[in-house]
Amino acid sequence: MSILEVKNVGKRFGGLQALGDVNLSIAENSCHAIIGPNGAGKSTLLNCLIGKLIPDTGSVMFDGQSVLGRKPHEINQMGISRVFQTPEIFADLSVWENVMIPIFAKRDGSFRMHAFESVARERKVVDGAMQMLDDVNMADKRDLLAGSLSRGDKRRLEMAMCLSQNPRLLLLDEPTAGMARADTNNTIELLREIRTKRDITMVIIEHDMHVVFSLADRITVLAQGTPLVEDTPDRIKGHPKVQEAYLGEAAH
Amino acid sequence: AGLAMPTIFTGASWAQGQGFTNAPTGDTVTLGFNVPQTGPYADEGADELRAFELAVEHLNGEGDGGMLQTFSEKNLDGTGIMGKRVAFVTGDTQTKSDAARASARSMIEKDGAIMISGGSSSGVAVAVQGLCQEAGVIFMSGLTHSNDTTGKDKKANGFRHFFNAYQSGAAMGPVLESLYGTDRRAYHLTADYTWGWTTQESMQAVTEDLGWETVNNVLTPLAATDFSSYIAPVLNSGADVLFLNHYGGNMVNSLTNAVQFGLKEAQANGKQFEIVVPLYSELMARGAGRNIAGIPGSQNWDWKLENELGSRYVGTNAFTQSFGTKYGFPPSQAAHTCYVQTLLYADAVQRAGSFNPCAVAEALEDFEFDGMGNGPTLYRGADHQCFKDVVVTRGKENPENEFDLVEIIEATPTEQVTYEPDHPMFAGGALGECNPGA
Amino acid sequence: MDAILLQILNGLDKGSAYALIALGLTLIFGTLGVVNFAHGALFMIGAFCAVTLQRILTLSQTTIDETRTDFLGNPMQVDTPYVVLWFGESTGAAIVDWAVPLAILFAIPVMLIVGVVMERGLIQHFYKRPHADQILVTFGLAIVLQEIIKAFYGANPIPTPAPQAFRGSFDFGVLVGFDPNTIIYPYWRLVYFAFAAIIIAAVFAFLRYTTFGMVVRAGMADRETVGLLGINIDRRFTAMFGIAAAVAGLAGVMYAPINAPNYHMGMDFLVLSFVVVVVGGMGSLAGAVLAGFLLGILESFASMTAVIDLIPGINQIIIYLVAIIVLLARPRGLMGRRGVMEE
Amino acid sequence: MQSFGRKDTILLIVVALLVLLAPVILNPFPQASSLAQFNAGYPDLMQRFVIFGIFAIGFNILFGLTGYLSFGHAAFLGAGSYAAVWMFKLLSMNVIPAIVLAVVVGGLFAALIGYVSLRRSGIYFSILTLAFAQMSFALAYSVLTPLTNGETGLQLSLSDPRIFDPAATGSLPTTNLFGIDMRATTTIFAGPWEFQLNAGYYMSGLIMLVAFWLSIRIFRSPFGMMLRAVKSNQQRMSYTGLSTRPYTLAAFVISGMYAGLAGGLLAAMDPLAGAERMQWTASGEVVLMTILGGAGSLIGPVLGAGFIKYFENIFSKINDSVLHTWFGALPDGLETALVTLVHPFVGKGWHLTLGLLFMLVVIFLPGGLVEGGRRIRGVVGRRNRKAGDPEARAASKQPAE
Amino acid sequence: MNAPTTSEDWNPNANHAVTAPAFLSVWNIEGYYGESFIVQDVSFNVHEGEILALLGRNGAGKTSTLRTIARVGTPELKRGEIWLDHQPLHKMKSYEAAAAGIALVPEDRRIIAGLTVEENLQLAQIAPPVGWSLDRLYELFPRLGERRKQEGVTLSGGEQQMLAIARALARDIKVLLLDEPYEGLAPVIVQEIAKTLNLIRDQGITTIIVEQNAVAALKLADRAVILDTGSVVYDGSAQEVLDNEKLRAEYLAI
Ligand SMILES: Nc1ncnc2c1ncn2[C@@H]1O[C@H](COP(=O)(O)OP(=O)(O)OP(=O)(O)O)[C@@H](O)[C@H]1O
Ligand SMILES: Nc1ncnc2c1ncn2[C@@H]1O[C@H](COP(=O)(O)OP(=O)(O)OP(=O)(O)O)[C@@H](O)[C@H]1O
Ligand SMILES: [Mg+2]
Ligand SMILES: [Mg+2]
Repeated sequence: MSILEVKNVGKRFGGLQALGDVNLSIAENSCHAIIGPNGAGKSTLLNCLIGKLIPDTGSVMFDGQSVLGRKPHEINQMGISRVFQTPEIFADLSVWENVMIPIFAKRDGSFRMHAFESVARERKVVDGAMQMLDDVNMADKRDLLAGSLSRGDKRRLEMAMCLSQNPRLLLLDEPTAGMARADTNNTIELLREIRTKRDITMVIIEHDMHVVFSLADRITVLAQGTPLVEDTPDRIKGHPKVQEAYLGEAAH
Repeated sequence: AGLAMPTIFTGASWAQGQGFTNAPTGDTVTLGFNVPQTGPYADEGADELRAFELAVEHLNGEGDGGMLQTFSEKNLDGTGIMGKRVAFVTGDTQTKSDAARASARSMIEKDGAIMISGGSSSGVAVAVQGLCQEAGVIFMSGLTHSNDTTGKDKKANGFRHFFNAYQSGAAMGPVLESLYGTDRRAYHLTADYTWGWTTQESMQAVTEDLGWETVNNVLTPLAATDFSSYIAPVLNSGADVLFLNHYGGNMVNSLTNAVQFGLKEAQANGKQFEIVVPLYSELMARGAGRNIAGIPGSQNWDWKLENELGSRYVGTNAFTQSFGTKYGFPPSQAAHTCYVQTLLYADAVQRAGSFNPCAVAEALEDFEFDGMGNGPTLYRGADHQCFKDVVVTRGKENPENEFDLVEIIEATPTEQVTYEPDHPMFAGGALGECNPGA
Repeated sequence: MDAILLQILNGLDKGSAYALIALGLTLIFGTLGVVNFAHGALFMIGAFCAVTLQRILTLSQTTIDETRTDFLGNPMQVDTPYVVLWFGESTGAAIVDWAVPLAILFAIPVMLIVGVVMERGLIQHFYKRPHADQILVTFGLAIVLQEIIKAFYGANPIPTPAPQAFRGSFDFGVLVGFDPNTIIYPYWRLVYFAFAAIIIAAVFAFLRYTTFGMVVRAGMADRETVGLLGINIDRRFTAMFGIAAAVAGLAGVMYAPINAPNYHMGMDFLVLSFVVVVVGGMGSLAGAVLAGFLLGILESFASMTAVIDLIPGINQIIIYLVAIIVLLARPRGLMGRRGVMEE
Repeated sequence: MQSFGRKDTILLIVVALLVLLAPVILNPFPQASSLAQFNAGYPDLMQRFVIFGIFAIGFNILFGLTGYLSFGHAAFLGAGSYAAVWMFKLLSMNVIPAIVLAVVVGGLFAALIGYVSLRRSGIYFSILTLAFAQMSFALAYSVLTPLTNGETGLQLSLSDPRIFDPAATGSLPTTNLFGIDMRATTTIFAGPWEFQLNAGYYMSGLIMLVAFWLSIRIFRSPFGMMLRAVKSNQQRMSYTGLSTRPYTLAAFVISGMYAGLAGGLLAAMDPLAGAERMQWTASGEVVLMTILGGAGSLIGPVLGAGFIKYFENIFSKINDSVLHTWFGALPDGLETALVTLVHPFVGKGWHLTLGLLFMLVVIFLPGGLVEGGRRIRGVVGRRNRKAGDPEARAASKQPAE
Repeated sequence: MNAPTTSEDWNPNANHAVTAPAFLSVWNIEGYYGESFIVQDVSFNVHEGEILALLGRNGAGKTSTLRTIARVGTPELKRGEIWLDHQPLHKMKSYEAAAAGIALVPEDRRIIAGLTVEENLQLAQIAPPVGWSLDRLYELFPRLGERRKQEGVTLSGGEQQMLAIARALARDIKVLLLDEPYEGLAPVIVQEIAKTLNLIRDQGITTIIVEQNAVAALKLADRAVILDTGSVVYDGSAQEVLDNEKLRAEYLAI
C-alpha cells in the first residue's frame, strides 16, 4: 500500500527542466532514499511535495488525497513534515520554544486564539518538548537562542521539531550534513528507533552513503530531473551506472 | 507651613472656591498665551507672543504704555489688572486642535490661567474656545478668520476681535468692482476644509452680486504643495479672475505657482487677467515675495493705517512705535489682534470689578470702544464678534524693505461689513450661557 | 483632449520632481537598506543651499539715507549688495538673479559633505541595527536639522525666484496646433524636467556602467561576505550616501523656485517619497523613477474638475489609493527585488 | 519561564503603585518653587500618560511581537475618538457606551485594514497601512466633514440629541461614569505641595492596568509565542502547519482595539475628536514611543509614551521669562548667558530637545529606555557583586553550552 | 585547559613581531560572542603549503576559530595574535585580511542574494589581488559555467558549495580556510574537490580545512588540530590521528 504517489511530476525554471517526468511510489512505513548528483532535482522534488513549489505537470497524492494546490500549512496538517537542507528554525526563540511550537500546531491546528492561557501551564506540551530534546541530546541547550547554535546543533534541533509532530510522512533533506560522526550515528539510531516505535514513512535525501545504506529500504537515483533507477540498497550499491555517475570510489 | 496638615479640596478640577475657575488668590493673575510655536505658523505665533509680552508689560506699567494712552477707556493705569500684577504662561498649539487643547488644559489645570488667548488658525480657535467654555475661563481668540468661530461654533466664553470671511467678502466687493468692473468671470481654488469653504462662499456671494460670473470652484487638498495641475487649466477656462482661497503655506505656494504660469501677465476675454487673495497676512506676503505685487486682499489691520488714512485709526502709531522700538520691525495684524485682545480683557475685568468670566463676558458684550487702531469698534453681544472697518490692501509693486510689502487701498467702513447675527452663513450655533466653571 | 494633454504634461513635471526626490531616497533606503527619515531634511537642506547662496550674494553694505525715514521715524537704512557695489548695477543684479542655478555648484560640495558626515558620524553604526532603531535615529536627526534651519531662517517660506530669463511660461499648445493659452507651461518647470532627466540618467549610468552598484547591492545583502572578498564596503556605503545626499540636495535646489522653501518642506515630502520608493519596489531605481512619474501623472488627472465631480475627494487620496492598488496587485511594487526589506 | 510568573506579578504591582501615586510622584516640586515648571502631576497630562500608554502597549503587541511595523495605527485611535464623541452626542455623556463603541469601532476598522494590508509584509505592509491612514485623515478633514466636522474637529453642542440624558440647558454637559464627573478633582494641599487627584485619571489608569495585565497575558501565552515565531521565521511556521495570516490579523485587530480604546478614553477625558489624530505624524508618534521605550518589552512602550508626552507638554511651556526666574539669582552676565544657552532647547525649541534625545537614546541605549533601566540595575548589581569577582570570571569562562 | 604546545618550532616567549615562526601563526586567541567566551586560548601554527585539518565535535568552536582568523566581526577577538607571513592579521579588518591573502569559504556558503553566479564570481575579483580567471573556474566546475546567468541563491545545495569554493579561488590567496567544504556534495564531487585541493596545495597555497568527514580530511591533511569546547586538545600529524584509535574515539567519536 503506497502512501505517497508521485505521478509525472515536472518542473521548469526558465530554460532549465529541473524535474523531467518523475514517478515515484512510496510504500507506507518504508524508508525511501533519494540520491543523485548535485542539482539533480532532489530538493526541488521535496519542495513540490510540501507546497513550496507547484509543479508544472503531474500529480502528487498523499494517502489518497491530492497535495497540489494546498497551502504549506494545510499539507503539514495532513501529516507531512520536512527537514530542510539549510536549517529552517525560529532563530530568535529559545530552543525549547522551537520544539513547543510544532507540538502546539499539531494539537491545535493551524490557528487557535489561545491568547490568555499561559504557556507554562501547558504541561503536556512542555513535557513533550523536553522529552523530544532529550531524545536528540539537546536538553542542556534548551534555553539558548536557537540562532546562536552551531550548525550541527541547528540541524538536530530542526529534526526534533519535525519529529515532535509525529508526522506520518517525514521528509529529510540531508539531515546529517555537517553533523559530527557521533551525532550522525545517534541520528541514525534515533530514526531507526522511531521507525520501530511508530508508523512513519520517511523520504530521505543524503549524500552520506553510510546514512543511506543504514536506513533506506529502497533507493531512487535521480539524475537530471528524472529517476534513473529504483531498487534495494544492495543492488544500487552494485549498479555500475550509479557508481560511475554518483558514488565514485566511495562505494568501494 | 511645611508641617501643616494637608488640606483637601474637592470639586471640578479647575474650579476652586470663589465660584469660578482659577480665581486669582495671590497678588498676581495668570494669563495663558497659546500660540503656534512649531509647525508652519511658528513665525506668526512668535509675532503673537511678542505682542502678548508687550501687552503684559504695558499692563504692568512698564514700557511706554502703547495703546493704553489712546484707548478710549481709561481704567487701566499700569498697576496690573485690579491691582494684581499680570503674569503669563505660554504654550504651543502646534496648529493642531488636540495639542492646542492639551496646552490650554495644562495652563488651566497646572498654572491656574484665568484667560486663554492666541491661536493662528480657525480649527484651533474653535477647539480651544470649546474647551474654555467647558472649563469656565474666557477665551480671547487670536487670528481666526472662519465664519464658524463666531457663527455655528460660537461660545459664550469666547470673543473674537479679528474679522471674518464674510467681512472680507463684504469689504472687497466694492473694491473689486472699482478695480475690475462688473463684467468678470471668476475661477476659485479653495482649500478643502471649512475655512476654505466659508471664504469661497463669501467671495462668490459678493462677486455674483456685482454681476460677476463664477466659472468654477475647485477644491484643493490640504496636503498639496504643488498647485500646478490646478493652475494650469485656469487660463483656458474662460475665466479672467482667479481667487485663491488659501491660507499660509498653501497660499504662498498656489500664488507662486500661478505667477509661474504667467497668469499675472496673461490676457483673457480681452482683459488683463487678475488674481485675488481674500485673506492677507504680512507673513504670507513675505513668503510670496515679488509674486504678491498688485494682488488685492483684505486685512484686519495694518501698521500704516494711521499714517495713511488719518486719526480715525488712532492707536496704530502708538502700538507700532512701542512694538517697533522693542523688536525692530513693525507688528503684523496677528500681533495687533493679540495685543488688543489682552488689553480688552484687562479692561473688561477692571470695569466688571471681577475676574469672574461671566462678569467679564457681560462687560465685553455690546462694548463700544475706540483708539485701538481700528477706529470705533463694537463687540457685539449676540455673537461676540467685533465690528469695525476692514482694510483692503494690495501687494506693493516696489517694496522698500521686507516689512513694507502691502499698500492700503481703502478701509471699508463698518456699516458695509456688518451683518445680522442670524445671517445664514453664521447660523446653526448658539452662544449658550456663560460658564464660570464652578 | 487638450485638457488631457495638459495634465499629462503637468504630471510629467510633477513626476520628475517625485522621481528625483525618490531617487535619492531609494539609493539610501532601497539600496543601502537604511530607513532614512532624514531624507526629507536633506532635500530641505538642498533648497536652503539656494536660499543661503541668495543671502550670500545679497550681503549688503548698510548706509544711512538721511533724506528718508523708516516706519519709526528714524533715518532710513539703505542696503546695497556688495556684488552690486563691486560689479556694477547690471552685472551685480544679474549675479543675484542667477542665484538658484549657481546654487547647484554650491550645493554639490555642501551636500556631499553633509551626506558623508551623516553616514560616518551616525548612520554607519546603524546598518546592523533594526529598522526601528534607524527610524528613531534618523527621525531625531531630521528634527534636529529642521530646527537648526528654523533657528536661522524662521518658519516662514522664503521666496527664492528663478532667474528672470526663466520666469513666465511657454505656450506649448500653439506649437502643436491648439489655440493659444490652452497648454502653457512655465519655463522653469521645463528646466526642472530636463535637469531631473540628466540627474536620473547620470545616476543610472554610474550604477550601471561601473561595478559600484553591484558591490553596494551585494554589500547590502551580506556585508560580511563582501568583506571576506577583500572589499572595503564601508567606504562604498559612505560614497553612496554622499551621492544620495547630493541627489536629494540638488532636487531641493531646483525645487526652490517652484515653491518657496520653508523649514518643514522636508517632512511634507517625506511620506510621499517613501510611498514612491515602495510603490516602485524596493531596491529598484527604475521602479522609483517609474512610480514617481506614474503618481505624478495620476495626481494631475485626479485634479481635473471632471474627475473630482465624478468622485468627490479623489484628489485628496489619489496617491494613497494608487499605492494600495499597486501594492496589492504586485507584491513587490512595480519592479521590486526579492528579499529587500520584506520582513 | 514563560508563565505569568512572580516577576510579572511584581511588575504589575509596581506599575499599579506608580499609577496610584502618580499625582504625588509627578509633582515633586512645591507649587511656588521655580522648578514647579517641571511638575507633571496635573490631570490632563497624567491622563495623556496613561492613555498614550495604552495606545503604545497595544501597538507593541503587534510590532513588538510580530515585527509588523504599522504606520497607520493613528487611524484606529482617531476612529475610536470619533465613535466616542458620537456616542456623547447621540446617547449619553456616560463614558461606558462611548468607550465600548470606541473599542468596537477600532477593532472593526483594524480588521478591515489589516485584512488587506497583511497580504504584504515588511516595508510593503508599512506603506499599505500608512496609505490607509492617510486616506482616512484626508477624507476626515474634507469630504467626510458632515461626520467628522473636518478641520475644527467633532465637538459637543447644545443641540445634540443625547437621548438618554436630560436636555442640556445653557452649559455643555460633562462626561461622567454613572454620575462621577470625569473632571472631578480632589486637590490635596500638603504644605507648599499641591496634589490633584482626578476621577478621569484614575479611571483611565485603572483601564491601563487592565490593558497592561492583558498584554502580559498575551506575551506569556502560546498565542504570544506564535506571534514571536511569525517575526522569527514565517516560512518555518507554515511548514510547521501554522497559518500565519490569522495570527497576524488577530494581533493587528487586538492592537487596533487598544488604539480604539485609547481614542475613546481621550474623548472621554476631553470630548473632542480631530482629524489630526489620524495623520501619519500621529501614527509615527506611537512608533517612536514604542521604539524609544523598547519594542518588545512589556513596560517600555509606556515609558516611551510618558517620555514624549512629557517633553511635548512641559518643555514647550518653558519660555524666556521662566528662564529668567530660574537664573534670576545669578549675576546678570551669567544669567543672560545661561538663558541664551538654554533658550534654543525649550519653548519653541522643544522639538530640538526631543530630536536630540531620540538620537541620544537610540545611540547609547539600543533597546530603548528599558535598556537604560536594566543598565542602572546592572551597575548597582555589579557593585554589590564585586566581592565574588574571580568566581564570576571563572563562570564566564565556561563555554556557552 | 591550555593548549599542548606540540608545535616544535615555536617559542611563546620570543618577540612575535620580529620572529614570526610559521607561515600562519595563531597565538592564544580568545574570541567572544557578546558575553559568551567561545574561542578559548587557541594556538597553532601552519606552514606554507601545508594542509591543516581542524577537527572537533559540533559546537567545538571550529567555525568560530576560522572566522576569527578571517577577521569577520563576530566572534570578537579580545586577546591574542594572528600572524600571516609577518603581517599582523589580528590588527586587520576582514577586507584587509582578504587583501593580505586570506580566503574563507564559510560553512553556510554565503552566496550573495540578488546576484547571478557570474556576478558572485566577478565580485570576488573587484578588489585586488585577483586569482584564477572565470574561464578557468568554469573549467574546474563546469556546472557553474552552465548556470552562470542563474541567480546564485537558487542553485542546488551542492552547486552553491562549488560556487563558494570557486569564489575563493577567484582571488589570489595565500591561505584558504574551508569550513565543511564537502557538506552536501555528492561523493563524486567530493573526490573532485579533494583533487582540486591537492592541486591548490601544489601551487603553494596553505589550507585549513574544517570537516565533519574527518577521515576524508585527515587523508588530505598533513597535520591536524583538534578542538574541544573552544580549546586545542591535540596538535600533531594527521596520520597519527588516523592511526591512533584512542585519540579518534575520544575527540572525534570515530
Ligand atoms: N528557483 C530556481 N530558479 C532556477 N533554477 C533553480 C531554482 N531552484 C533550483 N534550480 C535549479 O534546479 C536544479 C535542481 O535543484 P535542486 O535543489 O533540486 O537539486 P538537488 O538535487 O537538491 O541538489 P543538491 O544535492 O546539490 O542539493 C539545480 O540545477 C538548480 O540550480
Ligand atoms: N552568534 C553566536 N552567538 C552566541 N554563541 C554562538 C554564536 N555562534 C556560535 N556560538 C556558539 O559557539 C560555540 C561554537 O560554535 P561554532 O559554530 O564555532 O562550532 P563548530 O565547531 O563550527 O560546530 P559545527 O560543527 O556544529 O559547525 C557553540 O557552542 C555555539 O553555540
Ligand atoms: Mg538539495
Ligand atoms: Mg561550524
